[in-house]
Amino acid sequence: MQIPDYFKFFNKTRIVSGKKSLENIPYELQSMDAVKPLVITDKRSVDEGLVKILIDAYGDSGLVIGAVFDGVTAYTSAKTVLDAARLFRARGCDSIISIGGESCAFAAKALNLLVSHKTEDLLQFDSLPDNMHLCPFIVIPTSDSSGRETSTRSVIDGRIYESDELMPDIAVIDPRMLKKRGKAETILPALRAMAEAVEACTEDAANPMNDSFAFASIQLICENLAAAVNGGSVKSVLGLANGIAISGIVWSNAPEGIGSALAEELAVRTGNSRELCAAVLLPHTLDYKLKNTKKSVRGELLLPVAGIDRYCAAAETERGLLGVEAVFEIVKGMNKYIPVTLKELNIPRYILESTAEAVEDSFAKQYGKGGALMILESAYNGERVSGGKK
Amino acid sequence: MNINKYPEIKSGGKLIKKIYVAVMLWIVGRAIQAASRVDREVKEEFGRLSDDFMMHLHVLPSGPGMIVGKDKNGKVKYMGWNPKGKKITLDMKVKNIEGAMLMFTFQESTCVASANNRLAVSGNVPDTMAFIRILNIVETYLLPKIITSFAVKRYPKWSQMSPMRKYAGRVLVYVRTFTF
Amino acid sequence: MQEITGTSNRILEVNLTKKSFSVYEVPKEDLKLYLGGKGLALKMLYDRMEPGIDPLGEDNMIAIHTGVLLGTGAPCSGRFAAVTKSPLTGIMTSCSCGGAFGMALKTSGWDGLIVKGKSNTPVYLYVDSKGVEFRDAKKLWGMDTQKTQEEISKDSGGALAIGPAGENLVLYANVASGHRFLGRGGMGAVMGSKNLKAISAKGKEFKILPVNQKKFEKAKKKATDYINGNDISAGSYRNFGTNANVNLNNAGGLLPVRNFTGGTHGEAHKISGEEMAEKFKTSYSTCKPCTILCGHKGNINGQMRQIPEYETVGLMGSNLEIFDPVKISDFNEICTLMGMDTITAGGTIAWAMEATERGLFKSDLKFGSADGVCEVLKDIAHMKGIGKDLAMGSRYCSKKYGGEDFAIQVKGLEMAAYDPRGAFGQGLSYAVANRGACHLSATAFGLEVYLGLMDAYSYRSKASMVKYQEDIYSAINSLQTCVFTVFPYELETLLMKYSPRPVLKFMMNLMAGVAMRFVDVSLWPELWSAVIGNRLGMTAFLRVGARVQVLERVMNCAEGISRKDDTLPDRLLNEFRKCDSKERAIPLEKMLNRYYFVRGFDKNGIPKERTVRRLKIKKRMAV
Amino acid sequence: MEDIIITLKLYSGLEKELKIPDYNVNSGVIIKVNKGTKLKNIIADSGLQKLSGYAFFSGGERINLRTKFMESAEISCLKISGGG
Repeated sequence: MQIPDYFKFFNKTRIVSGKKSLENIPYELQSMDAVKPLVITDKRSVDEGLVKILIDAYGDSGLVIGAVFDGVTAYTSAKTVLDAARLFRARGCDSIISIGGESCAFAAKALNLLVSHKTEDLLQFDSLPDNMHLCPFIVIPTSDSSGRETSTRSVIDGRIYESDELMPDIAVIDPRMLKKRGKAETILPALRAMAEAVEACTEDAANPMNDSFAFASIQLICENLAAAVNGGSVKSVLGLANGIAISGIVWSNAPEGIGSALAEELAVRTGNSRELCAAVLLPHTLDYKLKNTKKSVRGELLLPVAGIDRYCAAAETERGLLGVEAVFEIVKGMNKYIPVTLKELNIPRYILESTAEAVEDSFAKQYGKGGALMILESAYNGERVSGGKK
Repeated sequence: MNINKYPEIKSGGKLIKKIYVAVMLWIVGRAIQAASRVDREVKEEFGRLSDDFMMHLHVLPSGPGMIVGKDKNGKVKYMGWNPKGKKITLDMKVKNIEGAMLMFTFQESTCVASANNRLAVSGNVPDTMAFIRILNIVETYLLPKIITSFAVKRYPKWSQMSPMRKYAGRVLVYVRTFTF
Repeated sequence: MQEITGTSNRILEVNLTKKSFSVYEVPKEDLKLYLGGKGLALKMLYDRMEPGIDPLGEDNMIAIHTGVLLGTGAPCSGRFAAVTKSPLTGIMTSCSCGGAFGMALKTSGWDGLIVKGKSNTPVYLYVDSKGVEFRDAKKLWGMDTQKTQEEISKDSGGALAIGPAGENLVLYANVASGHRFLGRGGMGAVMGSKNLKAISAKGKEFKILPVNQKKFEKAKKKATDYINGNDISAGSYRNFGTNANVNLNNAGGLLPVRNFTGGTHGEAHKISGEEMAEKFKTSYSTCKPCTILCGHKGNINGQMRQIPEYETVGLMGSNLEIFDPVKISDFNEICTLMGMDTITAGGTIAWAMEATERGLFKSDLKFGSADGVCEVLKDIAHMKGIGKDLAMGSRYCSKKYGGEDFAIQVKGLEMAAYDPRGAFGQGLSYAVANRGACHLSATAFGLEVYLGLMDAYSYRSKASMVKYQEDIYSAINSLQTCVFTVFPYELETLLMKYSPRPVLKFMMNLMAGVAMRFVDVSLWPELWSAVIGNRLGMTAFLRVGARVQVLERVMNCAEGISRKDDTLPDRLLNEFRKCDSKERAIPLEKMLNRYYFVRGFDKNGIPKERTVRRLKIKKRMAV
Repeated sequence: MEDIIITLKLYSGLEKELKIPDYNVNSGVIIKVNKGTKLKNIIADSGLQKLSGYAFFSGGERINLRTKFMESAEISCLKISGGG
């Protein structure tokens, strides 16, 4: 285990996963002395009947659901949060439940900020103090969620609000909420979560606590991904959902890596989804780190990705390389369902150059001058990063 | 955005499930009282418990419940469902009606249920352990083998419970449970 | 005065880096398949340009093609087409313009012009029958579009010029020819990036004669009668110009008000064509030659100015809640002199006003108040202060400052002045238009709301209607004639004029694809084949439109466009106009699936191999 | 049958064509008709026969000559145009 000379790790979310876990929500809310939650969700979750399942699970609890606000859209804007806040006050709610993907969780976190501070202006929260008394907040991940629900960050109108308090109190993962999705829609959130977990544990400043969460997340995803995509058995889908939820916690405790910065910038410039960019760039970022950075890639990565037998069979020095190859195998293995090279996405060259330029300066020390561009170029045609030590 | 487009939602009731659990609790309660007279092992278990032992197993928030405890002269009695006027020493709460349903349709044994934090118990641990042993024995009496093997961690082998004792006990318990 | 019968098919290829030019002879095959104008210009770029090049880089090219009808005197044929890769949207943009440059270039003996490379010093081109002269433009650099044209048109019949906005690479700078423009997509910035200030052509050296004079005269007479007989072209346009749409859109709930939140406004009649005609005593000021006469000029504050077109009035007037025609005309003048597209400028300023209102963006712009807008427009043109960001368009600003849900643009191009929530077919047309949110790709609102032949709030058979209109508009832009001829040439034909309205409505609502095949569009190909000589039937004419549309889509897909880009901004999908009490949402996904099927694209919006082959679009030649 | 108020707003230079004395743009022509009459009859009653070739809008939607009016409404009559 790698121990940096200073690290901090914080996780506020209690994960309740498994059969009939939704039924615990009334009890859990009452133990946090809250009786009237506001449900924040989007149209897709309502149409799929997820809200109906929650209402059934609420049966006989004697409690009341303040309201179901389904106005959240893919791009969360301050207006939606203000509407939800007005509804929250009108109904006299005291806690928040978010059902759905990333945008619902972001809206719910921002709502929590607004109602706990009794204000209408979201922009005053640029720097968040740590001892805010926020309302109890429960997240219910669905198959659209890609990990950011259980993180400390909320993005409203493109502005980032980050504080440890924003983490949900409880993440309830119930198989009934994980509806079947198309193959690509199942793969992409999982690969993005894995990208964040892999990046967190291959950072120089990776700490043992975050590593254990990261390895758990990677292992859950790698083992269950193939099964979830083909068969979609309940156990594998549940395992995948847990892996994705944990990756949110890992992502909050790790510094931003070059992979996720490049993916973010590329998604903004080309309009592709963040999950797709992160998935395509993951193996190439690792490959570059293996060959061109001093610390290279640590051997322990091979264990969660490829399993115990391949880990033991590999020689000590080979493990870093084999770990990267295993990640290549997993991501490139999905080329039947999702595009795995930037060439397939037809991304023009000048956009690659301007993306690399935008990300370069903040990572130059660690990855060298042309690092970002080399990663993008090798991701363009899908081969391994050329040059550097083998 | 008008407010009344998002109405308040009252939580519906689950009446049938509540009735089913109430009936099951009533049967088990009286069966415990019957078994304490019929079965030697149950009598010993209750003997070890304190004199003012009073156990209340009920479903939150306002679901059905049962109370079993020792009355003044130490006899184990089923004391209905209303906890008023009784000093409860062991309070076992099932968190929600669905959890109770899982337990009483025997999809989850008592031990698995408590492991899946379906139960919230307040009272000392030895009493709880004793009560669970009693419950297992009573279930062995009440139900045929196939069902009970779900409900109990390990079905007692013939050596622990001779066939004669089991079948005789079963008849006696049924008789006592359903005769007032 | 020499003569050209039909077309000369000679294209000038100008290389600014080497300051050289060569002549390219258009092969007969391409002329038959792409007719000319937008179609041929697009094909020439398809053969020469690699995908993935930087729009503001040296490898980007501008292809101008005058089209076959220009110079023959056919009605409304005074227009030419230009195509380039847009810096604003990163995909192909094709514009058409009615300025004098087209006539000058055609009568100098050239059918078109391709500009590539980049000159290291400011330069302008002078074209005559012999070829191209590269003249120094250092003293022209910094002049506005009108002054530049005065300066260089002493010895030329017509010129193209960019203003300061083009020089400073404002992403939506346009190119002026007289007071008409190659408006959208930032063609001015592409010329600016090449240090090309202007192109002027001597003109009046050749006379263009159609091959079959008799057939041409007959077709021309028929066309003129149709135009003068139709009450849209002869009534609304001739009297009130394009601003005749203001009251119509206001009544139909299509008018953009306060950054597309409302569909109507009580004071909208103040900026309508009728009131402006009275107030400013307008007279004609149009492309030459034109029979419809939709352009007007008027006396505004003692100055003879071009009356702003409907798009400017919609986007810089009602969309900013400004209902004073004089103020709108001031904005229009600044955009004309600086050389900027008024639609994108209006859309971006509307975004800035709302973002300021919500605290996401720092500026003193406010809805309803015109002060500050003129200064901001000038700052944009000179990249000063907040103008530096606003010059990149509302997509870039919303990604940088937040507020992507109310940046009303598709694929980076700001939306024109029709609110798609009042005409669902128009929503689909905006989503799939090759250029971005452009209303001239298919005017679905014309059929749905103006003529009322289709139910505006249903998705049924809208996909085939949009496909048909896209084909016909692309075909018309490849003859190169004015798209306003659609109404006279189609509605005045016997079948459409005398068939009872309920039958038309029934056919259009249930089976638009089939119904539209009966529309008689023979007049355009008649004019074209009269000039060229070889036959062009109606179906072949429509096939050219389909070929041009699919070719443009193929080139866009090579830049990364797919289904993820064929969408509408969040506001138009999830919020409702204030005037729409029934809160009806646009069923975009349903219409999109149907459109891809009808167009022959796959589920992800990429043209299928079979479609491309059947339309005879060859694989890209090795460049 | 109770009466309802119909406000007819004329655009596209219509008021000049129909020679309506001192037509006020904001208030339009006010007519009282009984409930449930069709647009066709409203126009006939108010003496504006020549309106057949025009487009009629009410409440942001296009209406045709057979539309019935149940409550007071404002109708805009305009010549159609072609976009631009």
